[in-house]
Amino acid sequence: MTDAIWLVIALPLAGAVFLHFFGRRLGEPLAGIIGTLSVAASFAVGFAAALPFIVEEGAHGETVMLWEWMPAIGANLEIAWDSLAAVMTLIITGVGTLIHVFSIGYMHGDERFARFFTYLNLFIASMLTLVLGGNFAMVFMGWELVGLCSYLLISFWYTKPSAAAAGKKAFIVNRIGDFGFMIGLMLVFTNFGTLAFDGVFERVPEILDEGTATAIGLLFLVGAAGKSAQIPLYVWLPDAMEGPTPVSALIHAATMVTAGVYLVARTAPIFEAGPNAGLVVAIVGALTALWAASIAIAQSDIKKVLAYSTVSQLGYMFIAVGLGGYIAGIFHLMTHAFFKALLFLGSGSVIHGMHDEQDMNKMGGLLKKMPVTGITMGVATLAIAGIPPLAGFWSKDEILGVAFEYGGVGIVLWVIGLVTALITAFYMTRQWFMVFTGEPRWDKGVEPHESPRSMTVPLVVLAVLTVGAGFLNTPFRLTLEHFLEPSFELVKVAHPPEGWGMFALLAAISVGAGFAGMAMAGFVYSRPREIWERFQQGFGRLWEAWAAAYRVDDIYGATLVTPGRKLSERLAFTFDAGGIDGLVNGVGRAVRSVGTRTRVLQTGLVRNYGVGFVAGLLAVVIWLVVAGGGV
Amino acid sequence: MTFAQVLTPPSVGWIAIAPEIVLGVGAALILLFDVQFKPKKSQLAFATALVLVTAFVFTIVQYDRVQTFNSATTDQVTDLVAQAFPFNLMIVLDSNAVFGRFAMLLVTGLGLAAGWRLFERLGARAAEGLALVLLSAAGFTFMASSTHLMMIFLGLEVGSISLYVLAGITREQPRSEEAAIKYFLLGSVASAVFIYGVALTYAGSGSMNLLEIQGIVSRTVFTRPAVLLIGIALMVVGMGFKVSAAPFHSWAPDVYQGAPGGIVGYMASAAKIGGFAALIRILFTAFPDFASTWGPLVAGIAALSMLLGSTVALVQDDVRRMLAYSGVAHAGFILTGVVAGGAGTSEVWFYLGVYTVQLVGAFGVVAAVAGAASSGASIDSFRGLSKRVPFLAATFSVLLLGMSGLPLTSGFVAKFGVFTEAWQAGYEWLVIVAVLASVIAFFFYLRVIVAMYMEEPVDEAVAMPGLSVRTSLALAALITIVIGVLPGPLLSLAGEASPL
Amino acid sequence: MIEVTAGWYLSLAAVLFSIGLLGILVRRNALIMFMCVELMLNAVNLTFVAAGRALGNLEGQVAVFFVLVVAAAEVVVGLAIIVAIFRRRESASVDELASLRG
Amino acid sequence: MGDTMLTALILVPVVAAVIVMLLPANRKELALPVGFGLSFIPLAIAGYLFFHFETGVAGYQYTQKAVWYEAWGISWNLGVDGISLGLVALSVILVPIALAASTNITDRTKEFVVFTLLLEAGLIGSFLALDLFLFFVFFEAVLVPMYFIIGIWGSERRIYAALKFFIFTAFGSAFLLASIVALSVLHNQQFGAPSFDLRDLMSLDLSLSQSRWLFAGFGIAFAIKVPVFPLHTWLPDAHVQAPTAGSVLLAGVMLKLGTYGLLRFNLNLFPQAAVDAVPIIATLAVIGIIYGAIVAIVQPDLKKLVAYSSVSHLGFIVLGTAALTSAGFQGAVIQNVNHGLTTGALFLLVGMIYERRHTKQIADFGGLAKVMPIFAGLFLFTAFASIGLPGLNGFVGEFLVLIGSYSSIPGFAAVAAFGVILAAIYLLWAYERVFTGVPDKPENQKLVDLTPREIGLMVPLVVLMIVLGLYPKILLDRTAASTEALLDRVEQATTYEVPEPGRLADVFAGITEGDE
Repeated sequence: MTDAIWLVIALPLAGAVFLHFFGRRLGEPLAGIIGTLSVAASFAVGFAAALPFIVEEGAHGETVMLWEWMPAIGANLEIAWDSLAAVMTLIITGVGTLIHVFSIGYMHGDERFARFFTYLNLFIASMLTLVLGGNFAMVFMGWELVGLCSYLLISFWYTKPSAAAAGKKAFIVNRIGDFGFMIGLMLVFTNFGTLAFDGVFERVPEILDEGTATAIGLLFLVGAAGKSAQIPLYVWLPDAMEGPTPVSALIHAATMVTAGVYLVARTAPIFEAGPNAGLVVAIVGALTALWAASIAIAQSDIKKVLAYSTVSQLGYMFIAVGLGGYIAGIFHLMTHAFFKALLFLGSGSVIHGMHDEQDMNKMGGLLKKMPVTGITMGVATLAIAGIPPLAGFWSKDEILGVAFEYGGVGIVLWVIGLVTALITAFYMTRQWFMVFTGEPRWDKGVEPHESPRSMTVPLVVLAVLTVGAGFLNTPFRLTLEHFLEPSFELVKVAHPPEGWGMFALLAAISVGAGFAGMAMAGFVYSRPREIWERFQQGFGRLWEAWAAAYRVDDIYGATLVTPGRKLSERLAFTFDAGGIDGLVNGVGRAVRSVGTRTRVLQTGLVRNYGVGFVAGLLAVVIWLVVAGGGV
Repeated sequence: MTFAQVLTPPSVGWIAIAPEIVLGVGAALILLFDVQFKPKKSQLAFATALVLVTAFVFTIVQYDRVQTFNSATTDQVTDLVAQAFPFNLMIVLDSNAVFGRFAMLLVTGLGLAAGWRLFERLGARAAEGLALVLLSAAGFTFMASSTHLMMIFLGLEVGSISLYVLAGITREQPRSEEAAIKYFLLGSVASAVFIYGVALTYAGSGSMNLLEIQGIVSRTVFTRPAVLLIGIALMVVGMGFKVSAAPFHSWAPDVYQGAPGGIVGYMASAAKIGGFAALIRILFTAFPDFASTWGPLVAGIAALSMLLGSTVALVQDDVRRMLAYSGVAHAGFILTGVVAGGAGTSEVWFYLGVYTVQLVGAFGVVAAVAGAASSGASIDSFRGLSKRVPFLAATFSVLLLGMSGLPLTSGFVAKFGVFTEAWQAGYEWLVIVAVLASVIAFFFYLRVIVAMYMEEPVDEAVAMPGLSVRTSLALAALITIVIGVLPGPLLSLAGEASPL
Repeated sequence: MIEVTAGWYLSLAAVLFSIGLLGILVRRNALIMFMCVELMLNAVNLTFVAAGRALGNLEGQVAVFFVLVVAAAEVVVGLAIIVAIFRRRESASVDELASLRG
Repeated sequence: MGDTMLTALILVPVVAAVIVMLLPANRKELALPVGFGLSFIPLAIAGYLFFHFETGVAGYQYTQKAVWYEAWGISWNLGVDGISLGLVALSVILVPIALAASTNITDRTKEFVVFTLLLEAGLIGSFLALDLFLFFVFFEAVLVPMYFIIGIWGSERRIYAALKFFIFTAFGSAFLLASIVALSVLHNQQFGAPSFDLRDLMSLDLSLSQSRWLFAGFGIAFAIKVPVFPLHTWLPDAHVQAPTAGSVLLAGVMLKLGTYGLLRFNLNLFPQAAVDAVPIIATLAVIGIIYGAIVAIVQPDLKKLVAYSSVSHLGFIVLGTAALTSAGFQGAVIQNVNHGLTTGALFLLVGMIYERRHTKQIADFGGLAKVMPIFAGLFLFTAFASIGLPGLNGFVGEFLVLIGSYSSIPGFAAVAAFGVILAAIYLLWAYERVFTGVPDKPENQKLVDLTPREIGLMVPLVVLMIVLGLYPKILLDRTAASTEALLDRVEQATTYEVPEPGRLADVFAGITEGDE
């Protein structure tokens, strides 16, 4: 089956190409169905190919060469198929399939319906390229291609200037990250002489000294921070919500944004050689987690809340992989993919039902109108709040455990994690109550209604996963752990502290934090509006700061964008056009002026000519006589 | 000795000067013919052509002779010398002379054909004009084949005086008159300077025969060669004037602009050929031992000519004036080859050949556009020529690009040749100056092309010129390109043209 | 008394020549300028004969004849042109002939 | 057959030009189709060359040498190797497209076609010439047709632009000429006969100062052609004023004369000087990359924007040349082709919109994606190819250059990589302003989308962008041997040693296994 692994990428790609040329003619819903099927098929193939890893513990991966790309740098189109890749593949194609299905309903009536699925399929293919790539160059290819897809999908409704701008912003900010990533790759190449994984990872210990390893790790972090929206490059993600909600769910929650986490996990050996880099990763993650969570508190746009919560959850994953808890990180990546996708799709369903209303202040009391959405989102909320036995609890707890076990700085990170957990529980609960309970605050003419099957079914499925996925890797039975181990045999994977007592203690604390947050939010937001509005005013300036996301965008604008524009204008219009080109034309003018000056000598008067003639004559005579030693 | 013996003419190598004889006699006959029969213009043209062709045939015969000389074995040499240097070593029959004649006759033919409209306009004086052209041609080729300073002087004067007259031959044109008087006054001064130089050289070296001088110079060690050096200097100045090298160029723009359009091309070319022929004969044949002395001087003149010519040409609004200044620049380029000494002879001759052809052709176009009898040719009258008379625009472009030394034209090969020689001779700086000057030169050549192709036409109508003009222009352009693509034959022809 | 060597003649010739050249520069009348040219040519002749005498060969003396002839030819043409101009302008001043310049 | 093929490749366009010239004057509408049709012959020949080209062979292939003028040692001396092959292919591909894109040229169509074909001949000739004299002839001769193309069929300030283009380049060629003369003289002094054969001249023994001066002489000529900062200011003017076909060929092929010259002549003839000059070249290259990109950002004119982007992209090629590593060279060579395709396509697209709106000002557009979806799609695609999106051609070249140069000159490579961000900024911002939003301007609302002909023009380019992006092997296999040989040359002639990963044993391994 592994030989046919290329199908995993080929199928969605084929779907994309096919839909690109014939999608319009197929129209609704056929285009959507084809798109969905291609992804589903890819999932099937992936699953079949993953079986070996499942049946026999510790089965090793292998690399399948497709064709030569840039042999000079050991970068060919090849697929590295191991358990890690398998997990990622299944997450991507699995969640992807559900979101495709959801989109059939959600994008109903959009004039570019088929085009939407083209892009979605293209994205799946690109994302798979990223996670299946057998060398850095191919990973980078997927890395960039998902960026492209995200650009295309964010600005899918390009007639909306804000959407177009958001897409551009996302791509450019990502590029800034890629800049770091690229230099990291250069370092890898200069040290290893190749970019192929199997040429690099085994030889890390013998080749890389700690300094270089740290450097590479930090450069990769820059790239990861770009894709996974970490400080300071997270600013694009909230804007990315301009895209259709399924996009937010698939790309900006479940899959693409986790690429950074995947990268760190994939390049674990390098981070192991340069542990400080890992630590920085973890710290960045922790700060991001707290920072984004605090912003999420005060958002009133239903999707913005989820966006910042995504940023914050990615922070968690960074803590994990940074501290060496790769499996914990991947585990949270997976669970998060489920419940965050669920939340986004839910919000999509709400927005859909509310006629594209996104402001939570204009919602409320929707539970009766859209029960399925309400309940499933409730489940997801509990999960992200870390309430056992839901998936979120297990994965988040494992991460916190890893942090705690790390000790030293780890403890600090653990505390931050806890606080974040509390805040998370708070704002998610707040959101749920604001949306689904209390008295309706809808605009006139808004007729909320439950979404069609195609949308609710995925919700339910995801809800089930949200409930169940956690049991894939409980301290009682570490299925995922064993499944992934072969992919990490080169490194020492960090784990939560041993022993049930320790586990129980930590779990109790985190769950406590979770409940506390939920209780607070529930206490405030289950009551009439003016109450919680007064509560919010209680925070004063702080709340405003949160609501305004700390004005980071304005700061960037003032410190980077505007000066950059200025510089560019200076160079273009003053220096280039005026300075350099002026100089060039100046030379031309100079030559001309010499001509005009000289021509004055040509007076037209014979005797002046005579003078010139005689002068020249004397000069010649003197020169010759002197030069010839005549006197 | 008996009376009969006295009457028998001396046995000298008439063949060595046969073309000149033909030209001279031809000129006289044409005048006679004109007075006697009042022939039609076409008949005059035919007669002239006949003269030129005859001269050309004799030149070919000479070429054949020269081949035998060059391929002569040592034991034959002694009796061949008499043929090679007839008239008691005053005339030489060598490849230089032959090449010079070829070039001159070609230029004359092209020039007359291109400017034929002028002779139609001249009415009764047409024959005079033609005779003068033939005479001057004879004079200048005579310069090219003399090894005796006095002979060179004679040739120079025969040529120059005819040109003075030609410059003013259209009496009704005041500017043509001005050109004539300026040319005459300055020209005669230059001649005087030249002949004074001859006199001093004679005084300094004791001979006027270049070969003897060379012998003397190489034998004697001059303690104070001032007289001789001044002599050389004055001769260089005189020739520098003829070839319009700076700073002795001031007459050229006025004359080229004022003289009748139909003939100015010929005037310019002929003077250059004669001047350079004499110059390299004097410098290379008589004074190779002073090369280190006159080399830098010539280089200086060359550099000055190239820079001054190009820069001033840049700001001209009259195409003929522009061509005159570009002529100054070209004199500089050719002198770049002269500094290389004997080695550069062939390159210099090659350059002379291709450049004079381009020059004649270019002035032919100017004449066709701005009038063959008129003076001056404002650049505006060339606006949009490509739309009005594409043929003229095309040929002119080819010729101009040829002069600018663009590859695939003869001009490039010529420039390349002289540059290589100069570099070889160690005048790198001169070559740098030269290439930069030729960049400046692109400016004004392109300016004309811009006017012809890229600007809107002016409404003054330009007639499609007659057949003779068309052929000669086409021929000039064709030569420019063919020699540019296949320089081999002409290069090797010029290659033989190294002086003895 | 001093013996008059060829050097004296050459020097004299040089002086004459220079005077002629100077004349060209300072005079405006075409005729006079032309006469200056003649003067220069005569200086040349003097040089020739002196040199020829000193060198003891005839070339120099012969040369003089050629120069004379050429000078005569120049006179013919020169006068013709000058006369033509005089006819039109009622003056032989070359300063009025400056329409061609630049 | 083999040895006359290159000659044919050069002469066929000339003959074609003559044929077009001889077309009856009253049937000017014939000129374009005939010229277009004839331009497929060189394409076919080059295609044959390309696919029968022996991979893994370092030397020149299909060589032909005929004495031109013995005494000067000049000869009609042609040959193609991995470094020139791609460029030849590029030229023959772009010319038919450029012609087909010129249906809007109604004034003096015949002359236009003739000039274009002559230009093609000149370009191919300069890529194939192994005799410096011959090279210079072509190098200089291409100026004339391009000069006329810009000057006659250009827009408002065409004359200024044409003159500037010509004089600027001629200025550079002046030094090139002097240097070539010097080389032949040196050869004459050292071997008793002048020669312009590149391979002969490589055996000259030059003093360091000599080789430095000559390097500078060659360098300035090529630097102007590339163009390298600060000698670039002719480029924007030329591009903005030139007609579409002119811009396509100018950016697509002509600029490559510079980068090609650096690789072929400067490195081969003056290795030591080249090695010493690396810091200078690399600095200028990096400045070009960053500077060009920054200046491109705020250009109000689409064509000018693309022109400056060329300055930036060609900087990468120069950087790859200065890298003196396998990857760097390969990147430079392949980027030559890639840039030709992408930038050519961009100029075509700009030309198409210009034909419709008669403006190139970004401010005059907006929301075009709504009215011209296909156009928008193609533009975006090309833009991403030019930004260097992996999977498309632009990436392969730039990535190889960056990777390759990092191992020898890391600092420069790191800075250069920054240009990748800027590229995204200027192109995507331009795209945003031109295509997104709602088409509010009335004249934009009634724009018609691309015609089948116009789409047809783009298809080959788009296909090539994808193919070269995913399967650059077809090109890399053919270049690898030559670039390696060039590297050998530099290493043997100098004290320079290629840093460890910069020199790859498995390059040839890769090829040979590719041949099976």
